[in-house]
Amino acid sequence: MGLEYVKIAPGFERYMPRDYVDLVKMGQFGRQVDVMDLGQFKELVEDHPMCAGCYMAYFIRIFYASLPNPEDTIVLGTAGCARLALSQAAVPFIYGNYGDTNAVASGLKRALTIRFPDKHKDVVVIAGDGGLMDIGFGMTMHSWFRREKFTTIMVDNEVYGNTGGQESGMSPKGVQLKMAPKGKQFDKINAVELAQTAGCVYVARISPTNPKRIAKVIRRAILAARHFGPTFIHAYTSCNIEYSIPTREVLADARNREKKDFKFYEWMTDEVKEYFEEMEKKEVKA
Amino acid sequence: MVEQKVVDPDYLILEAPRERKFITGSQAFAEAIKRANVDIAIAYPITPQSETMHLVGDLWAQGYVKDYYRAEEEYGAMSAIAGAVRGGARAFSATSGPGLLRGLEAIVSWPGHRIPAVLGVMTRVVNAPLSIQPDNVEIAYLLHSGLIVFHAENQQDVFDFTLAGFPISEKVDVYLPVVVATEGFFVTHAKGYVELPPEDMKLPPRDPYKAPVPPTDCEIPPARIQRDAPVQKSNFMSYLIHAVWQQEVWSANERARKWINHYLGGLIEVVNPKAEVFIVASGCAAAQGREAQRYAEMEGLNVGLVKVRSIRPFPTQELREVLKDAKAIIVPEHNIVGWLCKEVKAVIPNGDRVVEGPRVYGGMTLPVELIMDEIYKVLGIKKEKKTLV
Amino acid sequence: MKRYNIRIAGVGGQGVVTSAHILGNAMSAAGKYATLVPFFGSEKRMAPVEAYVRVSDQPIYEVGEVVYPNVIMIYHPQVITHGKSYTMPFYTGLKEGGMVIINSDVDIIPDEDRKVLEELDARIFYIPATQIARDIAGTELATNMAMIGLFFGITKLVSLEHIEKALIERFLGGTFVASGGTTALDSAIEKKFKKKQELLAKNMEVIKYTIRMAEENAWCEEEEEKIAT
Amino acid sequence: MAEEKVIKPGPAGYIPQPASFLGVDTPPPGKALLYGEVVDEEIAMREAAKAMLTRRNPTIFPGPLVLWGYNTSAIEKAKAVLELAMEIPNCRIIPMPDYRPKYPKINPEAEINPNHPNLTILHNKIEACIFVGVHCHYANLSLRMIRAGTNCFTIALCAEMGHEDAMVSLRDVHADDIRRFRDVVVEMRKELGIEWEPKMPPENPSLPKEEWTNVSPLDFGEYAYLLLPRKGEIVEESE
Amino acid sequence: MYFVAKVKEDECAKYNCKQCVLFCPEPNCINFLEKKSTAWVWPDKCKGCEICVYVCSDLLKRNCIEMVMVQAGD
Repeated sequence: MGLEYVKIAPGFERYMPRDYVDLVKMGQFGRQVDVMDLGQFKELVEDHPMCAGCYMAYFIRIFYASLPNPEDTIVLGTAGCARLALSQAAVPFIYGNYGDTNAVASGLKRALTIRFPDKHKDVVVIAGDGGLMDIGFGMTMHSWFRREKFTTIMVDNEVYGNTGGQESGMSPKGVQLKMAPKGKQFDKINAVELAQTAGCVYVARISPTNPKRIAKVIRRAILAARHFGPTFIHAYTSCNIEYSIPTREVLADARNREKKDFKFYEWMTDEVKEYFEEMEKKEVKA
Repeated sequence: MVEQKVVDPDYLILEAPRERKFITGSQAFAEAIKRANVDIAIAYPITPQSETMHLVGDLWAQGYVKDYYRAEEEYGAMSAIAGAVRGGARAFSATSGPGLLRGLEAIVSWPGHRIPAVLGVMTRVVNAPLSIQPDNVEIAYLLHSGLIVFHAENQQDVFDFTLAGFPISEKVDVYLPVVVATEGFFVTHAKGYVELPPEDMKLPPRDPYKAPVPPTDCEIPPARIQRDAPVQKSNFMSYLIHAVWQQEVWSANERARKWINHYLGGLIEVVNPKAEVFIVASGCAAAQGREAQRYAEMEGLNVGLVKVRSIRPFPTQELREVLKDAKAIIVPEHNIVGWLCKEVKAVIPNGDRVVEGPRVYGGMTLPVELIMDEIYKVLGIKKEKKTLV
Repeated sequence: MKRYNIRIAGVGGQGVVTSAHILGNAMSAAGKYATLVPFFGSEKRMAPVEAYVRVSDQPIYEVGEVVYPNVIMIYHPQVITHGKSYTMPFYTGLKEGGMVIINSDVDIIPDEDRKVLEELDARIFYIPATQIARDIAGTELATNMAMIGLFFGITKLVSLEHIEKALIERFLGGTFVASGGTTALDSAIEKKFKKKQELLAKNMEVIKYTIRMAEENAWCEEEEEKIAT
Repeated sequence: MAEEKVIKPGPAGYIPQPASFLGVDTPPPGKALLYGEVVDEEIAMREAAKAMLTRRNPTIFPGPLVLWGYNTSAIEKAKAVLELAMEIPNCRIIPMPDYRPKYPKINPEAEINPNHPNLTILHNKIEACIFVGVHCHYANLSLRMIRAGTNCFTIALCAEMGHEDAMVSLRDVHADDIRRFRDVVVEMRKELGIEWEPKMPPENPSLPKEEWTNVSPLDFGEYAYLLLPRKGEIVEESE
Repeated sequence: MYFVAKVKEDECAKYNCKQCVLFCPEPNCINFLEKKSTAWVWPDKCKGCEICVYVCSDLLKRNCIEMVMVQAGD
């Protein structure tokens, strides 16, 4: 069905609130938008309560503009900042218990595969470093070991932002945060390497400095998950509050980190590489 | 795999011819799942539940269940059940004791998320020191989150409650998870007679669109679905939202009564309704109570039994009605806290009539003789016993 | 019919749990009622093991271990002599007028205990079950069969064909095969099956022998109506 | 019927007991609920029609299952809802397009939201309303909050088993049943002697007044640019 | 009383660059008008983070966006 459920019933166009009418008439549904055309179409995500200048909010904005099929996509989130924006988008969103995303996504994806064997229903997890690498670590890993066909995106702000700035497993060593009064005692977890080892077929690490590249990575991660297996994106999405970054410098910080420990990194299995090469050839022809 | 045809739930559960088999409680769970048209079952090992989920795994291998896997642990298993059910599938899992508590955060969030699933709980001790014996204290943890909780006395109950659990949980006005609890080992590993409907019949598949909340499958509006809203009083939320949400869960629990009456013949079962002394019990304690009632009858004593099938919703009115003239109410239990006794006392106006116990725990057997002793006591009968303890 | 609440005590490796299943299955085959409960431990060789069976021609509701038995079957003399039992002493909970069947060719009950048993009006049967098993089946593994045979010989609860049906169900039935099977699989099963059939025949021999033993000794119980408490 | 109505218009208080705790259950097939009592559909429909015709600011709250044309039965139902709205004098349609808690706050003239339905009711002084096409869970949440804090007479046209917390609840309602209810409204209107020429309710006030349908989707930026007030710009007609 | 971004449209129209639109964290906040080749800000949606100013002034040295004070209800 997909598109049908985002069509306004005949006669009701004049009774719908403005933003819904805009969404249907000028949104992403049913057509492929280019992320570079942002600002010229109605975005899927609406006003949300995330902080001013939050680059997690920025990443999520680009994420929604990059979806290959928003009308057949389901997003899962968990407790934390990201859900504040995820819950305000015109894409079904599941918000369960803290850290359960990859287990819920496993069940969901399997259910959808049973029910719609001939359709692509994209399942995407967007959760923070705490949800995926601390409390939900086992479930994250096992969804990869089991080769569940969905995408996991870690929006890594290196801190528990939503609960007031506590140390997470992804905080860099030495950083002084709440619950780490003497500075963090151990290294940042190497999530990308874990994902590769655990069986992801496509893995990327990215700092949000280039919307075109973010969009490409997201599309690839979703398409690879459709056909081959689990995919993982590790995105740096700074917390300007807890790390005291002036909002004006948030992008500068992202660029700076990209030069250091968040260098763009993309890895995929040969099978996936072949698939994308095929696809790109076809696109060029078309 | 036997070719199965879909039949009406009422026919399968209430009318279809039945054949008697001598099977274990675990097999009874599996026989129910075989006829329940389950899409996905998710398992994690724990004694004494494992055997049930082995058998359900075999059902998957044979094609009766469409998907099955061994999860990473119970929290993951129960979360995945929530995911599968949101996606529109019919799901089953089972667990025991410590595993139940590990999965509890996920399980107690099912009612609020409106997840209609069936969960088998084979009780065992949950407190330290570790043990695997049947003690049903863990049911107490399930009573206050909106789940529908049935307590099966024997293998027949296990089969009936589990099979009926699916249509009850999926009724639009209910849409809550159903827990079918029973004592581990005493029921799961013991054999009993079970009347089974034919295996070439199954329930209709789940219709996720006949629901009080939309399934998350991108086939039905709204696109901006917020089934799991983090609703709390805030600047863009009513202070009442969380309160009415909780009310809705418990209202749904109330609405389940009529369906339990329909499919299970009532929230309680009464033996000898005109009795002077009643044994009120659930699960295996009801089996012991049934035996005690029979012994008492043979001895010419006027003793009755009330078996509580459904702990949630609780048969408040039913108990008040049956027990209104009872001289004494004996509540035998397989746990130390006496959760059923507390429930009974809460609905019986004069709490003095309620005898707390006998109780056994830590995996001990509850001998019928112990209940008989209480019966003699409340009737003022003195017995000389030659039995040795 | 009388209700028999049976406690079987033996040691790991004697087939205590197996015989409980066969007792139950035989009753079921005869259209009567039985429930059985093994003691839930990890049974290791020569460690104490218990199993409990309730049999009757009336429905049985009770579950759990038999705390107050009217039949106690001792599969191994060490249960008494070494105290290898979870319920000590071995006659704990025995009801008045019950019976004790002991696998031993000599009297092993201490005088003090005998007095208690006499007070309880208990019938005591000795049977060299292991010896019988070895003589007839060629393996002491059939000890449990000798014990079951004697019990059914005394009680006359079921007929031989019911016992045979129970043995078949226990040893040959209920194997799960995932998907049809290939020829190779079939022949493997066949081989296994043949061996099992031989085992079955030998077990039946042992059972027949001990049933006869009960008859010859006039141990058989009279059928009587008795309140089963 | 008991003298005291079990489920009557509120405000019922700070946190009233839900109807099901008071012993009200969903009606059996073929029946309806009126003030928490099981009655014939006809009786319930007449009472509902009377409320919509006589109470202040009657409003229909269509939910996602009516607003979105995802299948033929939804489209048919939507049509029937509009036909019904036309027959109720001065009726308004305020939609509930989805269930998310909406940030930062809804426009109470433009929509209703299950997380704070009372805002819409109170702002527009709605004293009679119809819920239709809302998933039961969210309808129940809304109906309870409305009964708690407002004096609105609630009517639920439910496609499933009905709602105990509405003053009138019909069950198994589909397009034809809505039309049946419309006929009852018309009949009742005549009985009450109310003159009314059927006409469409006014459109959603949040929509721009301009004719926007001929704007190309690709022109969204341009279109919004023309319509949105910018800093320093004076807008004559505001919402 | 708070700051929001405001595009100097005449300045902006010289470049046709759109970079501020692409780096704003808020959806539908800075939009682009192709006809005039200029970005423009929807003030209701602007949270005043100044990332667009950083992009335009610090990175691109174009200085087409300034922060302006608005009154609540403006």
